[in-house]
This record gives sequence, structure tokens and C-alpha cells, in this order.
Amino acid sequence: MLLAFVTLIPFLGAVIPLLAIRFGRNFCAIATGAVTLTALLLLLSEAGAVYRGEVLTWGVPWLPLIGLSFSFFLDGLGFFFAVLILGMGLLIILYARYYLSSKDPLGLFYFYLLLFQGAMVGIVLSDNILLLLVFWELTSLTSFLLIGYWSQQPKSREGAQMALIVTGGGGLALIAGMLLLGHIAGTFELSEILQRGEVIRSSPLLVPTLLLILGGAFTKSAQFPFHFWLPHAMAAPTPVSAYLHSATMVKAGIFLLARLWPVFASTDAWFLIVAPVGLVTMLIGAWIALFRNDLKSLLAFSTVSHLGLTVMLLGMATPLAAVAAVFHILNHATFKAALFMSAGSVDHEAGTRDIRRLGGLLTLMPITAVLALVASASMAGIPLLNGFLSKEMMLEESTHTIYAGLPWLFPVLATLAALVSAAYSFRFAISTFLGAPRDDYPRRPHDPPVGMWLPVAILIVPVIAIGLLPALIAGPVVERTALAVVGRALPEYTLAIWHGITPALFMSFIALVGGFVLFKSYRFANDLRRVFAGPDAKRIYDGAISALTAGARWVIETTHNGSLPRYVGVILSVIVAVGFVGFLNAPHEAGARAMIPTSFPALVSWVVLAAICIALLFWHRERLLALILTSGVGLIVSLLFIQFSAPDLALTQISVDVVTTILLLLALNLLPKTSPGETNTAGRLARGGLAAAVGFGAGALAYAIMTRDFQTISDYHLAEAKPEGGGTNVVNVILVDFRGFDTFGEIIVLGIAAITIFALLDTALRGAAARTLDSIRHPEQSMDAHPLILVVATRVLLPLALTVAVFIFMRGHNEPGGGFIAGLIVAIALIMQYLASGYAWAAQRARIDSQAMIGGGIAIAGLTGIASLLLGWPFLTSTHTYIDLPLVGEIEIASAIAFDLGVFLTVVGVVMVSLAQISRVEERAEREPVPEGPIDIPLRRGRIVGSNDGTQES
Amino acid sequence: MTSWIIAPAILPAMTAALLISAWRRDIQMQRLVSVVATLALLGIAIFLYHLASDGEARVYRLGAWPAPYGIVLVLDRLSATMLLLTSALALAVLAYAVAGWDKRGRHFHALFQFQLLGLNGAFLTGDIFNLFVFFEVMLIASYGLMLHGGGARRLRAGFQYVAINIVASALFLIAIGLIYGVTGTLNMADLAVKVPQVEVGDQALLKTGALLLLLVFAIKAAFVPLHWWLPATYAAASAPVAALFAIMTKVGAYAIIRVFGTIFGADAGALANVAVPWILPAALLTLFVGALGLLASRTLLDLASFSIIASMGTLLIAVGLFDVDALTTALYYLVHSTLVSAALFLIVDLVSERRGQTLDALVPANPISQSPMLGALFLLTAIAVIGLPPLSGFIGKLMVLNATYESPLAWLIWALVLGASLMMTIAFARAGSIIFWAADGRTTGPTWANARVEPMVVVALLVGASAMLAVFAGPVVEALHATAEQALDPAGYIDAVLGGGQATTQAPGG
Amino acid sequence: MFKRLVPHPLLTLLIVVVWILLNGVSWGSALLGLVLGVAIPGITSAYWPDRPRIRSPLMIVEYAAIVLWDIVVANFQVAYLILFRRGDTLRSRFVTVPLDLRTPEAITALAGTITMTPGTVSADLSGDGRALLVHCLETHDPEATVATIKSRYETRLQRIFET
Amino acid sequence: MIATASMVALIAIGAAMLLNLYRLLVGPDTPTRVLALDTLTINAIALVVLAGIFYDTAIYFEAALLFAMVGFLTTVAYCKYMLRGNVME
Amino acid sequence: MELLVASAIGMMTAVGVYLVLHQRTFPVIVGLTLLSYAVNVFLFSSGRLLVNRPPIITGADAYTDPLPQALVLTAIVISFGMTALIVVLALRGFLETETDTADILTEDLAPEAEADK
Amino acid sequence: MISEIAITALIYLAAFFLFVGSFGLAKLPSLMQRLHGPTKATTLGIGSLLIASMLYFLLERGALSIHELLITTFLFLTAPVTALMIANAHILRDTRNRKKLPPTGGAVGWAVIDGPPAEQSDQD
Ligand code: NA
Ligand code: NA
Repeated sequence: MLLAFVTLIPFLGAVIPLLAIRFGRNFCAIATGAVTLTALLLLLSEAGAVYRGEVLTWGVPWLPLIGLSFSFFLDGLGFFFAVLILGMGLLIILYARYYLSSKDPLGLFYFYLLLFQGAMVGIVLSDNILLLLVFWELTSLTSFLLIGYWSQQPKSREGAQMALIVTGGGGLALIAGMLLLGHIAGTFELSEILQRGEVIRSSPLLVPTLLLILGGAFTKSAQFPFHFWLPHAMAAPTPVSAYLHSATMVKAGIFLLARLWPVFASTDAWFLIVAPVGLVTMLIGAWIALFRNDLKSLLAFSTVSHLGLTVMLLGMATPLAAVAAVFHILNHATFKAALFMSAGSVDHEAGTRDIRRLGGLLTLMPITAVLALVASASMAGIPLLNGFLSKEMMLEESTHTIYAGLPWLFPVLATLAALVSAAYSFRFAISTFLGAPRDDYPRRPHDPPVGMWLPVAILIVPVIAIGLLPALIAGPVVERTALAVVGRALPEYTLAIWHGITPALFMSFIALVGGFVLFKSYRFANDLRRVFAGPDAKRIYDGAISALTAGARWVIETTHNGSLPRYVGVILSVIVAVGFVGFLNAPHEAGARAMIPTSFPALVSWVVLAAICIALLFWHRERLLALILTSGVGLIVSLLFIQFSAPDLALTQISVDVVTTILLLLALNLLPKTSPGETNTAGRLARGGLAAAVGFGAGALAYAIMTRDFQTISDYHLAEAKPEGGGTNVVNVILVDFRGFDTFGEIIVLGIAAITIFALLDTALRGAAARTLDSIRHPEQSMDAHPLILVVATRVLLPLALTVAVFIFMRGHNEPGGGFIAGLIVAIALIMQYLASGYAWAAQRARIDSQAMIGGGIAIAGLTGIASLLLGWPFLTSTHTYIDLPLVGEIEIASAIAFDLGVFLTVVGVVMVSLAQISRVEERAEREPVPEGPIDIPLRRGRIVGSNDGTQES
Repeated sequence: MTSWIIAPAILPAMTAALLISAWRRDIQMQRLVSVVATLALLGIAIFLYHLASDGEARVYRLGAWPAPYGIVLVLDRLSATMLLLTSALALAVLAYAVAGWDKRGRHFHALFQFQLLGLNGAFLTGDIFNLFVFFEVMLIASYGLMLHGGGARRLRAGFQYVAINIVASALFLIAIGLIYGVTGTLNMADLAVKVPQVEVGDQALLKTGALLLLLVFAIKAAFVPLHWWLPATYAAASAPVAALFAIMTKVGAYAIIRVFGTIFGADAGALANVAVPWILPAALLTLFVGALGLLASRTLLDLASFSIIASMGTLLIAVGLFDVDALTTALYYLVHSTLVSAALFLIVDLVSERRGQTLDALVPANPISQSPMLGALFLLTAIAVIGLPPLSGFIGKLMVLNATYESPLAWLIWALVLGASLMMTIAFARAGSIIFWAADGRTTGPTWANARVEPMVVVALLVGASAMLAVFAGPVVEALHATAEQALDPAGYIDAVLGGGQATTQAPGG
Repeated sequence: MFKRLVPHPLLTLLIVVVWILLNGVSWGSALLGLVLGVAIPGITSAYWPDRPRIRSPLMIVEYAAIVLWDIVVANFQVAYLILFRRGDTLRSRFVTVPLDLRTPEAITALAGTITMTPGTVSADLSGDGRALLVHCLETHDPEATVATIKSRYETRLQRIFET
Repeated sequence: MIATASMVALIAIGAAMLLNLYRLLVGPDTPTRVLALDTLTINAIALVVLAGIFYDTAIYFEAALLFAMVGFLTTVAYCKYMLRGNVME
Repeated sequence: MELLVASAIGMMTAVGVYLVLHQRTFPVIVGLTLLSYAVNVFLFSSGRLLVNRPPIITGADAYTDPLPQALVLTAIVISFGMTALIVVLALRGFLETETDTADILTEDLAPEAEADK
Repeated sequence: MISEIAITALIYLAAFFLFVGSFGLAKLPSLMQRLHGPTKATTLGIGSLLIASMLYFLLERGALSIHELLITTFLFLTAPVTALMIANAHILRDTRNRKKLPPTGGAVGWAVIDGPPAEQSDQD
């Protein structure tokens, strides 16, 4: 429970600075510090137990399905790191209070910092490796925010993104690695995994697992070849650099290697990969650091180098090397944090971090200079300081390391790295602080406020103390920690300044002297570097990212080119491919159903259809012709329905077709009258081939279905339509009763279409659309807008058609017909008036609110269904009864008729709304005002406008 | 109790009908009615979820006709989950829209309610043709909503969206024709019974029908390369609409789970698991293209659209395995990505609103006011979308990886899932950095003081939901596990639909 | 009252007849037909601002008989022309029929009659409604054709609709 | 006898439809094609009525009636389009 | 007869698809119309073909399958709604941009400030 | 028997005219000539077929089926209008032959070309 608290306190406390900032910066800093301190104290309260060798665990399940639990454990390693993280955190909080200017949002900074801190603590205290991943990725995220804190600077943004992408990317590899590890071990609890090393090491997945985990660790710890992100992260405010890149984030990778050391260290792969990666990183980091002119950049590559050192030690896979690694982690954290903060102070006070513009600061900012000199001496490996001790141990261990059969490889290269390391340390210290004071600083440098040098001073204390009394000061910590790393008893070793005359002593000496010589011959070395300049990692990274982006854009933008034919073509090709493959890979037999002999009219209809289809292929560019031909297809399809006993379908098809045709004609009036020609023969062939394949598939499937027998549920419908549904037209009974819910959905589709059309055209008389409408030029028109004979004929037809509509509606339940068809007939009757007398005139007379009609129709249909609910029956349960009317006789009334009425109203409303809206638009495109109708030719009684009574006779 | 199953269909239908006929000129009244109805819908969905959580499938026989002759609605854990998700999302989107979006075109609220009707109907129905009908209701309402507000880009994208969906609907009908032509039934439970008994000579036809049906759902679910409609549509739709559309692709996924879990599942005899060989490769391709698209995006809307594709890829990977654990994962991911995608689209809207002419283009522009709050919301949403901790995306990703561990293609799946995450990270880091960080110091757009807070609250709630999904992953996943178990074991479903209970609901007619 | 309820008695009658035609002869359908016969003209009266006055209904019967006879004859004549004459040897031409009819209904009836009868098709009206353009499939004496039309049909229609 | 006549009529109508098709395809102008379509509809009506006799059912008469209404409206719409462009002005 | 119907379905589908694969809105719409004819007939034919056996209960010994007919009716109505919508959409798109292409052009992709505001 | 003969005769008549109408449509060289085929022959064709049908149901089946009358009425009402509209379209399109149209005999030309006289609008 306590462990969870230690982890959660920084998270929970993170909001405190956001709230506290309104009470001032000091208060904010104190409040933030208090949060960290609380966590630290809580942690320290367990120090006794940890140092007694106890392992504390606590956890609750989180997501058992995947083995994720909210569990923590505390041993020496975790304790060591957690104290480092929290302790260093306190110093950084103090330092940042003074470092950041009053314009910077300090509260936000502390907010990020605490989140980051919590994530780091989480990493080192997690027992569950999936939980560890959570925290791991959180550090990437929070560090992204911290590095990008000064987001107005492009460098900050770039650096933050790079850090996120590289460490986040590594984190993804780690996810895979951890999942593999957990699956191999059969548990995701670290404390158990550490017990199951044998199982893991014998797994065939060992190497991939290790590689993936190393991918996470190496990216986080900036190991070669992922080292390049770290210097760019230096765009962050110095407190961030000091925290993230000395003590915490980059150490996460080290922590992970140390944590899993007992599991992996004894494998060949570990040694073969980890040790050289560390060595190379150490060397390259140092070499690059030497030539950096930016203080923070120099320190950053130095950090890379030191991380490499630590990694190498862990990679050597011996317990003593592990001890050295732990010791160096501690030492590096102290002097490097001190150096970062010093560099920050120099930058803060002198206004520059460029080593070429610095010098002689010892006299100008003595406190800072002295502290920094001590820290850099430690970094250089000068005896009596802690850096010397662990570096010497490293050199000692390297002499025991035989890699690839070459006993000299590690010692020589390690010494070389130490030499370069000494050189850049000298360069850092001497070029900045020693020499003659300069007077060309952007600002007049002086020592910063105590809040900025005090944290450095606090860190210098262990640098010196450990350097002088290693066994006393650092001994227990190192031992307890190393024990936890190694997981078993440690061999004999001593932390001491003097180990006698050992190879390591010589190597240290060579490194120091050689380092000084190298520093002195800096110009020569610099020329050398230019000659042997390796590829710039940043450029490679940038190149890779932009190549990736460009590649992605090329792929996406060439495929998603906005071409509908291509989209549909691909979709149809997939359909054809899947359909054919699916069919051919399953058993199929020809059907045995007896076929119907072909009738002559059917054959003729087929010929007509085929001819029209072929004609459409060639003539579709003439749009009016295409429409006329399509009408022909509709006619043949309706005939087909009649031929095969589907009168309702024929009625529906034919009446829908005419409305569709009129809609298309209305649209065509404003659209171009022809489609442009296709010049591309290949495209035409591809199109034709695909069309033929789809057509063949559809036809073949239909044939296969039609030629076999089957059992269907519709026997029930045929049997029950009359007795239970109260109608003899089974199709209608299905529509309004058995499957009334389908019909309910269907009229809603119509209703939605209408209101969408309404909304779409509502705005067509404004803006660009209106301009287009005004510019449309029509070919020559007939001067007679409303032909007299047409007007008269349609007037006679109107009541006739309405009568027919009522008839069709009434009998729909028993004979072909019904609400939908009746609705269309009414619509057709009204359309006739529009066609003959003009929309304006006719619409004036149809005093119906079409939109309300749609809503009302749907509501009526719905209410019919709801009525049955109220009676305790399911939605849309119909009933029917016989009533005996005088004169009329007994008639049967089914409640489904009311439902059909809803259908009827909706259909009429839909057609009316759609046509009304289009007519509004068409009107705008007219060349000149159209006579208001109904008849243009002036006759004795022919020209009565808007009058309703028939009295205007002369 | 059971009679409430029809409520998620009736309520929005009648609400919309009333909105069209009675209050189509009174926006305030429309808002009130729409919000009240959606709240009620949420209440009903919660109740139904509670009802379904006993693990029993409940059947509602429309018109009191016995199955398989009439249409049935089936409430089980899966449909209840989808209903709940839909209504919760709807409420969030509606709350966002009433802040002003709904006034930019006509009939927003009616279309919105119709859209809910389509979705709810599709989730509840136990009949494949009725599923077609509600797909159409859902689609046509989505056309209306998508076109809400007008503009050339919207019109053109709308045309493509409609055209492609009409092709898909045609395919749906052909698939239904094949399936009916072989089995003689439309009821899903009845199909589940009849499919295993199909004669050898008919298997190819039925299988083709099943695969064509799969393709229909795949088009809705934006499987690559059937996804063409999605990027342009989502990029052209208005933000609240796009946010609501976050559920649209999920309908495809739902339909795959329902149809290929119940009818063509493990018990389907010769046709067992017909979909399985196809889904996983397509899902991987989908994920890959989604990630590429993210990387290629030039606008925030592109980013959001392709993140939908990528999330569908991830989701479908899990769907494609058709085992209980994987399906659990899929459902978790489905819930997660619906809420998070919605949040993302709303964020995009909030951003474009504040960037003047630049809108959502990923080019440096003036910084946007409200950036701290908005930036935080963007960051959190991005975290959730990419699948970084501590939000639900990370849990979802872990679950997907975990569920696919045993798959022979695990290495590929993992590489793609993780590689896609990296690409998303790159894309979102770049986008966020350009939008929120690359600033030239001048501020445009409404300032903090006079900007409306409600939209942000909606986004915050959605992000909060993602956090809750993560924190309470245990119980959530437990419930989804039960859901997956039920979905993959059709026996209970079949029994509920075709078994007893018919006698009590015989039609009163006659 | 009756006039308000049944503004177009002829139309009402027509609807009742049509309804009975559709539904069969029974009291029930007659009653329902009557209901419709009242309702539909009521609904559609707006489209009939200038309802036609039939002056002499009995004339209609005579006229119909003449037209029917002419149609039968015309059909055989036209069939002959179509089957046995080459199209380019036909003496087809437009003729103008000056109109004395002044009501739309009468003109429509005349135009309709012309189209249905011997080898003639009404093709257009003049802009002032005072002439009808008629196309003859085969004619050697246009004036005679016009005269026949006027005497055989127009005068009768004038009596039915206008005098 | 009636059956034979019906067969003959079916063949006659079929031939008529093929002739309509010829005009529909050959045109040469749009009014001709519209006329061909209209005539095709008329022949379809004949077919339906004949089918009623042939199959001894009255069930298809409404279809014939509707074909007549719709055929008329379609033709008028096409003509109105050719004459005025806007068919509903 | 079955072969005639099946080949009719195939022809209508093929021509429909051929037209749908065009770049202009109008042929696409005509193609979709043809496609929906084909699909309706397909769905209809899944109930098998029977001559002169309409599903009107008259006491006859056999009726054609009414269920696909009901389904096709629904499908016809739905596709009518869809067609009406897409026609208007094509028209509206043309009016807005003065081109009737069905493709999304690059200029469409540019953010439109005025359309949304 | 007589009824059967009558019905048979009517069917043959119908078949003949239906064919002749379409034959004329196909055969005749100009649109105005082609119009004569369908509008006449088809009308009588359908008409006799409908009478045949009525007789058939009345005499053979004993059921009075008079729907056919409605269809006939409908066709008789609409056929002239269709013909006029097509003729109108033809006149509008056929610009070369406009001059060959006979004069109207009045001040105003044919409606398609000249339209109604403008000065008379709104009062009469
Ligand atoms: Na019906
Ligand atoms: Na019932």
C-alpha cells in the first residue's frame, strides 16, 4: 500500500503546483517540494526494512485477463533508484524556482515535473511488468512535455518530438518484449519472473525477447545507435536536462538492464550485444562530446558516454561489473546533475552556453566555478573524487573481459574512452572557468542566487565524500543495490581509493594524462574529427522521418486520389475476387429444379432488354438518350415481374420509375447534357472487363439459385396471411404485418431522403449555386409553357387518378396494391398537374404541408404499432375484424390498414417535398418569367389566374 | 420488461416524426425535445443493459408473429452494450451540437434521431433483411447529417459516400438473396440452425452469400481496400456528425461479430468460420494503411479520419480471431475507439474554429486561444488514440497484443500494431506541435473569455470516459468477456429466438 | 347546398361510375363511390377554376358514336397505308384548321378527336388559340379535310360545350 | 380457339415490340425514340391484358392501368423536357 | 426462362457497373439505377420463378414465394429514396462548383472557410 | 360459342392493329408520319383487346370485369395528348421545316414557335 502511495503521491500531487502558483512562486515551489518530500520520506521509512534485505510487495489486480496488476515491490535496486529520483527531484525543484524566469509558467513546469517523477518512481517500483510499461511510456510522454516546455522555440519542439518518437518507439519494442517475457515466464510479476530465469533462458523466444527489451532500454538510455536524441533534448530548460538526463529518464534503461540482469545476464546474447553496445556508446559519446561547443550539448554527449559505460558494465555480466555499474550510476548522477545545473547557471548569468564565448568565469562567478570544477574533475576521473573510483573499477573489469577472442579489445577501447572523457572534462572546466576573464559577455556574469548554487553544492558533498570515503559513504548502498541487481551473494570486493598497483591504475593514469594532452591538442583533434566526420545522426533521423512521411504521402495520395471510378473499381474487384474464390473453394452441384419453358414474349422482352443494355454501353454519353433507354429497362423489368407472378412489384416498379425519371429530367435540365468522351482505351477495357465479371457473377449466382429447390419459411406466410393477417394479398400482409417493421424502416428512409433533399436544396438559391443557376443557358424553348390540351387532359385525369388511388389503397390488403402504390399514384396525379399547369400554379392549389405529411405519416405508422403496445401486444401487432354496415354489407377491416395509411401519407409527402424543392431551384434558372398558368393561350375562359370560382365568363 | 426492447427504436422514430411535423421551425423546441429524448434513450439503454447482464438473450417478437416468420429483436449482452455505447455517444454529441452546430442546416435534430433509430435497429434486430433496412435508415440519415451545413467539398464527398454505399447496399441484397435462396429463411437464429444442415451441393452458393455479406460489413467497417468512402466523408462531415459517425464503422464490426459469430460461427458445419481467413489479413492491411494515412495527413481532419481506419484495423485484428478472449479485446477496443474518435473529431472542430482561415490544416498559424485547456484535451485524446498510457488505448493495445500471442501471424500483427503506434506517435506529435506550439505570438479566434465552455466539457467527458475505461478495465473487461462468450455461443441465442415463449405471444387476430 | 356539396355533378357521376367499374356493382360500392364522388371533386376543385359547362349532354352520345365509327374506319385506312404504301409516296402534309371553338375543353376534345380519326394528328394550336395545326398522313385535298373536320366534329362540339 | 388466337396475338405483339425496339435504337431523333418508348409501353399493356385472358386472371389489370398512366406521364415528361427544359415550370 | 432471367440480371448488372465506373455524376446515377434493377430482380429470383401463381390467396394449389416479393418491394422503395437523394446531391454539387465530376478534386480538399461558417 | 368466336376475332383484330401500329412506326420515314401508326392502330388494338377481355370474363367466366373500360378511357384520353406533345417537340426541333408549316390564318403563329400573344396577358 505504501509503495503504491509513493508512486501515486507525485501524480496526485501534480495538480498542487497548478493551484498553488496563484499564491506565488515560492509557495508553489515549497508546495511542490512538499509533495516530493512526502513521497521521499514515506519511502525512506522503509529504508530499514530494505537494508535488512526484505523485499516489500503490494498489489491489487487491475486487468486479470491479460495479467495486468497494480502491484509494486521494493528491494535494494528499486529503493536506490527511487531515492535517487525523489532526492534529485527535490534539488531540481529548488533550482528551477530560480532558474525559470517569471514569465515562464512555473506551476505548469512543476505539474509536468511531478508527473514525470511519478512515472519514474513507478518504473522502478513496479512489480508487474505491464504496469512498468505504463510508467515507462508515461515517462516518454511527460518528458516530451518537459523538453518542449519552451514550446515557442523550434529547437524545443524538435527535440521534444525526437525524444518522444525515439524513446516512445523503443517503448513499443519494450511492450512486445515484456509481453513475450511474461508469456514465456507464465507471469507478469517481476518478482516471480526473476525467479524463473531458467525457464526464460531455455525458451526459443529468448533472443527476440531480449532484443525487444534491449530496444526499449537502449533507446531510453541513448545507447548507440539511438544516442542522437539526447543532445537535442537539451533544448529543454536546464533543470529538465539536469533531472532527466543525469539521474532519471536516461537511467530508466539502465534500471531495466539492471533489473533483468539475473534473468538475462548469463546468456551469450546478453554479453555479445549489451557489452559492445555500451563500449561503442561510451567511445562515440565521449568523442562527440569533446567537440561540442554548447556546454549542455557537451554534457549531453558526456552523459551518453557514461550511460554507455554503465551499460557496458552491466553487459559484462559479472557480479563485480554489476557492482561497478551501480556505483557509477550513483556517482554519475551526482556529478552530472551538478554539472548540468552549473552549466545552467552559467547560461543563466552569462547569457551564453557557447564554450568559445566563455572563459575566466572563476573570478566572475566563483562559487559556481568552484563547484563545477570539482564536478568536472570527478567526471574526468581525477582521484579523490567519486568519478575516479567507479571509472577505475570499470577499467579493472574491462581487463577481465575477452570479447571475440580478443583480450585487448575492451581494455584498450575503454581506456581510450576514458581518455577522451578526461579531455572533454578538461575542456569543459578549463575553457569555461579558467583563463583570463572576458568582458564580452551578453550579460555581466555573477553568481546566481543561493537557490541555484545550493543544489549544486549539496551534490558536490557526495562527490567529494564518496571520493574520499567510498566504503563508508557508498558501501552499504552499493552493496544492497548490487545484491538486488545480481540476485545472489556478491563476491568479495572493496570500494577503496587504493587497490594497489593494478592495470587499472595505469589505465587511469594513461587516460588522465592522455586526456590532458588531447585537450591541449584540441585543434588538431578537431581537424581530425572533420576528416573522419561520420554521418550526422540527426540528419539521418530527419531524413528517415521525412522520407517516411513523403513515402506515406505518396502512397496515400496516389491511392486516395479522389477518383470515384477508381474507388468503386477497387471495391468491385475485391467483391469479384472474394466471390469467385469463395465459390470455387466450396462444393457446388448444378440444381435439379425443372425449368420453365421459355415463352415468346419473354424472349422478345429479353431481346429488347439486351439491345437496350448494349445501346446504353455505347450511347450513354447522350444523357437524355441514356435516360430514355433506362426507362425501357424499367418497363421490361416490370413486365418480368408480371410474367413471374409479382403484380405488386410491377405496380411499384413502374410507378417508382416514372417519379425517378421526372427527378432525373429535372436534374438533367440544369446539368450538362452530355458526358465527355473517354479517350483511354485501356481504361475502357478495364472497366468493361470488371463490368463483365460482376455481371457474369451476378447472373451465374442467380441462375444457380433459380435452378434448385428449397424449403422456405414463406409457406407459413401463405398459410397464415388470411386467417391470422386478415388479407389475401400475402405480399401486402407481409409488408404491413409479418414484416411491418421493415416497412416502418422503409418509409423512414423515404422520409429522411425527403428532408435531406429539402435541406440540401434549401441553400441552393444563395452563393455559388445561385450564380451557377443564373448562368445556365437553355437551348431554344417552346413558347408555349403550358399546352392547353395537356392542361385540360390532366385535369380530367386528376380525379380519375385519385379515385384509382383510393381503390388501390383500399384493396391492397387483399389484391395487388396498398399504401405505397396508392401514394405514388396520388403523387403521379399531382405531378401531372405540375407538368401541365406549372409548379407554381399547381402547388398553390395543393394546400398540403408536405413535410408535416411526412412526419405525420411516420407518426401514424408508428402510432398504429404503439396502439398494440398499449393493449399489451408487441409493437405492430395487427388485428382485424368484420363489421357489418347497412347497405355495404360485411367488410373486413385490418388495423394494418392504418399502418398502410401512414405509408401512403409519407410517400405523397416525400414526392411532393422533393419536387417542390427542385422546382424552386429550376425556377431560378429560367431565362424569363414563365406565365403563371394554367393555360397560356388566351381563350374565353382560359386565363383565370388564381381564381377559384368558375364565374368569370364573358 | 421485455417490451422495453422496442423502445430504442420507437422513441427516436417518433421523436423525429414529431420534430418534422410539429417543430421544424422552432430550434429551441427541437433542442429540448431532442435532448430529452436522447436522455431518455440513455436511460432506456442503461435499463436494457442491466436487463441483459444476467446473460439471458431476450426476444421481442414484432407483430406477435413467431420466429422465424416475423421479425424479432434480440436483446443480449452484445446488443445491450452497443445500445448503451450509442446512446452515451449520442448524448455527448448532441450536447456539443446544441451549442450552435445544429443551426447550420435544416432538420439536424430529426436526422440525428433517425440516425439513432438506424443504429439501434441494426443492433437489436435478429433478422438479416431487417438489418439491411436499418443499415439503410442509418446510412440515409448519415447522408443527411453529413451534408448538414453544405459546401462544395461536402457535396462531392457526399456523392461518393452515397454512391459507394448504394453499391454496398446492392451487394447486401445479393447476399441476402443468396442466403435466402439456399436456406429459405432470414431469421438469424433460424439461419444458425439451417446453415450447418445445408446440402453439399449448395455449400458454394451459401458460402458466396456469406462472403458477400462479409464484404458488405467490411465496407461499412472500412476494411482496406474497401474504405475509400471514409476519409473524404469524415473529413467533409461537420465535427459533431463525424463524432457521431465514430460509431458507424463499428456497426460494420458489430454486424460481423453478430452474423459471423452466430450464423457462420464455429458450429456452422461445413461453413464454420468462413470469414476467419479473410478478416485478419484485411485487418492488418487496414491498420497499415490507416497508419500510413496518419503519417501522410495534411490536416487534422485527415488525421482523425485515418485514425478511425487504423483503429478499425486494430479492432478487426481482434475480431478476426473469433475466440472469446480476442472478442473481449475487440469489444473493449470498440468501446474505447468509439468514444475517443468522437473526442478527436470534436477537438478538431474546436481547433479549426479558433484558427481563422487556416482551420485544421497542419501548417503553422497563429496560436489558438484557450490553448492550455484545448492543448491538454488534444494531448489526452492523442494519447488515447495512439494507445499510450494511462488511457484506455494503451490497455486496448496491450489486450490486442496479448490476444494475438498464439496466432501464427503474431509477429506480423505485433510488428504492425506497434509500428502503427509509432507512426501515430510521429503524426500526432507533429500535429500537436504545429497546432499548439508553433506560434507567432498573435492570437486569433474567440478568446478564453467569450468562448463557450460546454463543447470543451463534452470533450473532457469523453476523454474522462476513456480514463475510466482504463481505471476500471477489470470490471469492464469482465463484463465484455461475458458478452463475448455469449456472442460466440449461439445456442442461447437460438434457443431464445426459436425456443419457447411463442405460445404466450400468439397474435390476437383472426 | 347541393351545389356546394356537388360542384361538378358530372365529375361526381363520373367518379361513381368509375368506382363501380373498379369494384363491381353493389350497393356498397355505389355508396362508397358516392362518398368519393363528393370528396374528390371537393379536394380537387382548386384545379378546376373554370369548370366546363356541358350544354347538351345527349349530343355527347351521338358524337361518341360518330367518332367511334370514324376510328374504326380510320384504323383500316391507316393500316392499309402503312402496310401497302411506301412512306415517301404518301402525300403527307400539315393543314390549318381555323377554330370557332372558344373553350379549352371543346378545343381539347376536337384535337383529341382529330388525332383518333382518319389519318390526322393534331400537332399544335396557334398562339391565340384560333387555329389548330393538323398533320394528315395522306391527303390530296386539304380543304376538304379541313371542311370535314369542321362540319363533322367542330359544329357538334360547339353544340355540346358552347351554345 | 381463344388460346390459339392468344398465341398469335402474343407473337404479333412480340413482333411489334421488336419493331418498337428498332425505332428506339435507330431513332434518329429524340422525339422518335420517345414515341417508340411510348408505343413499347402500349404494347406492354396489350401484353398484360392478353396475359390476363391467357392465364384467366384479372389480377394484372391494375398493372395495365398503371402502365397506361405512367406511360402517359413519362412521355409527357420527356416531351416537356424537350420543349421547355424544365418539366415542371 | 431461368436462363433468360439470369442473363438479364447479368446484363443489367454489367451495364450498371460499367456506367457506375464513370467520372461524371450522371452516368454514375444511371448505372446505379440499372444496378438496382438487377439487384431487385436477383432478390426476386431467389424465391424461384413461377408463372401465373401470384401470391393472392384464392384457393389455388400453389403460389409463388411472397417473401422475396415483399423484400424487393422494400428494396425498391429504399433505392428510390437513395436515388432521389443522390440525384439531388449531384445537382447540388454541380450548382456549387459548376462541374459535374464525381471525383474529389484537389481544390475541394482545401479547407473552405466560408462553407462552414 | 358465338362469344368465343367474337372474342377470338377481337383478339386477332387487336393483334393485327398492334402489329400494324408498330410496323408503321418502324417503317414510315418522317416523325409526323410515324405518329400516325401508334396513336391510331394501337388505340384500336388495345381497345379491341380490352373488349375481348371484357367479353371473355363476362361470357366465359360469368364475371363482369369492367376495369378494361377504365383503361380504354384512359388511353383514349391520353393518346392524343401524347401525340400532340411529341408533335410539338418535333416542330420545335425541326427548325429547317418551320417555314413549310401552313400559316395559322391569324396574327399569331403556332404556339410552340410564337407563343401566346403577349399584349393580351392578364386580361380577357
Ligand atoms: Na401491396
Ligand atoms: Na397480426
